[in-house]
Amino acid sequence: MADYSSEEFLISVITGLLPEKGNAAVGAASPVPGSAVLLKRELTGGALRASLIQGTANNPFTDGGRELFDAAGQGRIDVFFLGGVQIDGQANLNLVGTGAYPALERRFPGSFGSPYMYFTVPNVILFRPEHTRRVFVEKVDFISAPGVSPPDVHRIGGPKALVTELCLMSFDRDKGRFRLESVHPGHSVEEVRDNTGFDFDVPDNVPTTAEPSDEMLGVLRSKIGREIAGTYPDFAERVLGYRAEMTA
Amino acid sequence: MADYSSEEFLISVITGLLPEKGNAAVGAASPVPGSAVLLKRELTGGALRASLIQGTANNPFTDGGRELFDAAGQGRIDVFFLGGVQIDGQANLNLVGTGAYPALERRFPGSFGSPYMYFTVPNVILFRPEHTRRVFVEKVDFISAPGVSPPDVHRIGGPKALVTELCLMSFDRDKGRFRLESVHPGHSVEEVRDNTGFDFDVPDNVPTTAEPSDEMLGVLRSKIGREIAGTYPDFAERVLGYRAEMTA
Amino acid sequence: MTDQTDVAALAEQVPDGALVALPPDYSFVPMELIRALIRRGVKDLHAIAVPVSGMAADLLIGAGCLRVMEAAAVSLGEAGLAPSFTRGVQDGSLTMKDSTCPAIHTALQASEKGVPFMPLGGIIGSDIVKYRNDWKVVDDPMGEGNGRILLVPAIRPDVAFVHAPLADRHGNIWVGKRHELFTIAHAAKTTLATYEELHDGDLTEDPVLSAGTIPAMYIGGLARAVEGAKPLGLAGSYGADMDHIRAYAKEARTQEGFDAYLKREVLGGQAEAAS
Amino acid sequence: MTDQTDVAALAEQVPDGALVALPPDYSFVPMELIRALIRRGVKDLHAIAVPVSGMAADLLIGAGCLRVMEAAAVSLGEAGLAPSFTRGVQDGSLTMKDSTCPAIHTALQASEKGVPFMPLGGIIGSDIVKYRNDWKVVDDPMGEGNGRILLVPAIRPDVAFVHAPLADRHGNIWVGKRHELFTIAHAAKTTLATYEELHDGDLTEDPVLSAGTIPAMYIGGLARAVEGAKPLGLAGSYGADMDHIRAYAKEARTQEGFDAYLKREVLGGQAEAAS
Repeated sequence: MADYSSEEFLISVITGLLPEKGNAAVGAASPVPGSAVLLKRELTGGALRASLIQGTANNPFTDGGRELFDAAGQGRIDVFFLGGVQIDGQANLNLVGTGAYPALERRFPGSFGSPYMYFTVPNVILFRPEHTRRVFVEKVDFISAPGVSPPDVHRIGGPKALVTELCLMSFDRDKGRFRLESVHPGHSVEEVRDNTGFDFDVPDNVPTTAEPSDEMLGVLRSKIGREIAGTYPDFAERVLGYRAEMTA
Repeated sequence: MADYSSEEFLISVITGLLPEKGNAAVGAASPVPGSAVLLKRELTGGALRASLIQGTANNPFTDGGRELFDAAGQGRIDVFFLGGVQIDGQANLNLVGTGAYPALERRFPGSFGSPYMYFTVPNVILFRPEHTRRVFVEKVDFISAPGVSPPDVHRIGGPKALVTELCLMSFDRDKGRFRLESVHPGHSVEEVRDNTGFDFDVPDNVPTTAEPSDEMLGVLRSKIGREIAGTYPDFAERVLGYRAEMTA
Repeated sequence: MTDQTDVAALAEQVPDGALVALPPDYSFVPMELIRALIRRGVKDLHAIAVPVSGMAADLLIGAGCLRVMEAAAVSLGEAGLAPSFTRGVQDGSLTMKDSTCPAIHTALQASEKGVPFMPLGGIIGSDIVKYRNDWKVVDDPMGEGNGRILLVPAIRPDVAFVHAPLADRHGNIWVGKRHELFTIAHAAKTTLATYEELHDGDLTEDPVLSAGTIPAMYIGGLARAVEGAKPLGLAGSYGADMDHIRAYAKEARTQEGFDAYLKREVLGGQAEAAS
Repeated sequence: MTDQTDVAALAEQVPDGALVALPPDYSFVPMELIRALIRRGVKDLHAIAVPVSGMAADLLIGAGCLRVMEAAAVSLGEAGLAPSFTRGVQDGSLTMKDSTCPAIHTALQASEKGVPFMPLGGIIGSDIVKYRNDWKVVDDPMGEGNGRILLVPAIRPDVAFVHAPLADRHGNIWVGKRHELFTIAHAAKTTLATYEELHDGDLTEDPVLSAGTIPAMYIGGLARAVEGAKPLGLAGSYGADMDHIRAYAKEARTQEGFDAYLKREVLGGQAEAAS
């Protein structure tokens, strides 16, 4: 097994969650999911289409800022990524801030498109490396986007999985609960439990998350650095060793 | 007074109804209103903007077929032109056909955007050269667009005037009735009455419609033929004596 | 990637009974694909004009491919009434759903945005509303006392058709300022496109052409068809053949005349071979 | 024709208290006009980000020009939190109307189409809805039993701002594929635009450029501002000055730091002259 960085590992974990075809979109400031999507595109020979919303490279949208949301509403976006200042056990996401709204103690940027993408994209992958009780709380202070909805609200999309620096969880929408799927190499179920503020299902045997293959790392380093550099030049250089000669 | 054709006379009548500034739009297959709008644009030094929807010349819209309607909904279109297979005394327009809908005796193309433009454009000029009881009826067989609306329906726009080969009428939206404003040279109030299937107001003294001035005819022939040829080459040549060397 | 194929194979992708969207005659109509659909013998189509149609609809109607037509108008423009459409409505063989331009644009935008309906100003009092059971007039649902307003349900075509001046190897097509074609492509489940010329490079990455490019994500099939809009025009490439259209308007005034046109101009060698 | 003027005169056309629309930082923000607004001392603006903002909003907030901010998010992106925005919300001096991207796009499209509201899927269950008294959740108004849906009222900005790569003497501006700027211009009562370069000819008549052109009909004032988007970028012309933005993010963490930035980078000679 080759050496790899923590980012390369997380890229590999996310890549393993992606479908063999369809459309995957990545929002702003998401180089790890962005790299995973471009890698999966490469591995599928283009059958999985990639849209990096930030920047102009690998961003096929041509109809303005609403096109991503419209496309999601049309059912054309199969995969999207969301995070949060706080995430709770019902997969509610808080991107607004902590404290009692509107008099917040700490204000964050805002909900972006989360309460729409969460309803329209079938496979929303929650990506939040920091795995602490500060992030994974019993109940979020503000629901930017709810994890589950009552039956009288039309909903196609929702949370599929959660990727952190410690583990991979899946989300059962009917039960409204996370389930631990695997723990990353070097970490334990107890560590996950200690650092998670909500209750979740744990199977009897929790496997260790698969490490990236040499082949995957080879493609990632040789081809994806160049691609992701068009959107995230610093990341491409720091993580994937790709120095862009010029970026627009 | 110079010689002029019947089309040149009608262009002059319509030009006299146009405002000194704002946006005037002209739908498909309307060379007479189109020429009037381009003439008024020339006479106002561009203060009245012109949009000929048909074709690419003098058509500034860049956002597809909906932009004219959206712009009207935004209140940006000040003048538009409509006609009809039948027009009745309440200014209801029928562009669909004659007979009992849907089993029509004679089918015409359809309502186009009439029931929207009629509600959104403050100055709709009805232009229908043929002045007969076949056209101007007591009650239209099918209301493509109603002349007046009840107060619980939001309405900014509506009919302002009616131009035919015989006369010029105005429309009083509060009374829901046409009023004879002037009769064209060589015609009489009786002739208008005999050829109109609906009742309308007639003032004690009905003036004769003003004839086009030499100056107006000069501008029309020297400058507008070239402009309108981009949209209506046959009309430009036949009516305004302008032969386009090449049209796209 | 969108696979490239030929026009006949594109026509095979349109199932009988499909709801198909037709651009207006001035807006890049894939007439060669329309003719291929007729040759394939497609049946029971429900066509939606965006928002009006002419030659494309009239050929499909005359050839017996259409069961329902929804449009704000069907007309050959300066060439006069659309003969097959007029005959079809008058003899009752064609079901016409009368609409109005902004209602069609709005209903497609509802599908574009994934909502089941959209409000539209005006229209109330038109007899169109009376005959559209799928439309609904409601009291201001915001509860602001703004009076009655029309709600129109989303229209989601199964297939949209377009003939683009340019396409590239990635499956992107360029349609310039004809943005109604963006709306159609977004609203429809898939879009089948023919194109005039192959563009070298990626249209979505060109700083100027990208503004008029529909990305491959929306395109379900692509085939080259040189002069594929004729006898209609393709702005910037060639004008409409008005003599042809006027002659059609005259010849197709009877079904026999239409059939002669169809055999000569559409079925061509195929009809010969079958006889 | 749209009269050409200078940036200071454009800023004079924005009344205190106006509802102004700001493009997102990646989409042709007229930063020189934003600075001119601050120099003019504009007050009590209600800014709507389309749908997010960064530098433009943060400068206006720090300079005390904004009373209300409506946005899906305010952030300096990779440079981190927007310091004046964060401070303003935390100390209660700024009223923040939290929204979400598609709600802002939809509300602008409602104005674009001249309807008082539009439906939007999803969103229900978000606390955003709870705090938006102007939004309304209703049972399917089509009566089709499709459950509850959110209706958002139209947003009609008094003034939209844009910095275009190109403009022409007729008052048309070219923004390429940044179609959200079309929507803003259509939705707003008027649009004030700065531009980088003058295009010879009529942009609406160019077969390729017209696809990215906003016609003069929507443009209420126009002034040339070379490098007018800096320190933000103008795709195709120049990139964002990330060092400048990162330095701003750090310096403006305190109001004193912001004031120093403002004096140095915005008020410039004017502040000197007035002192």
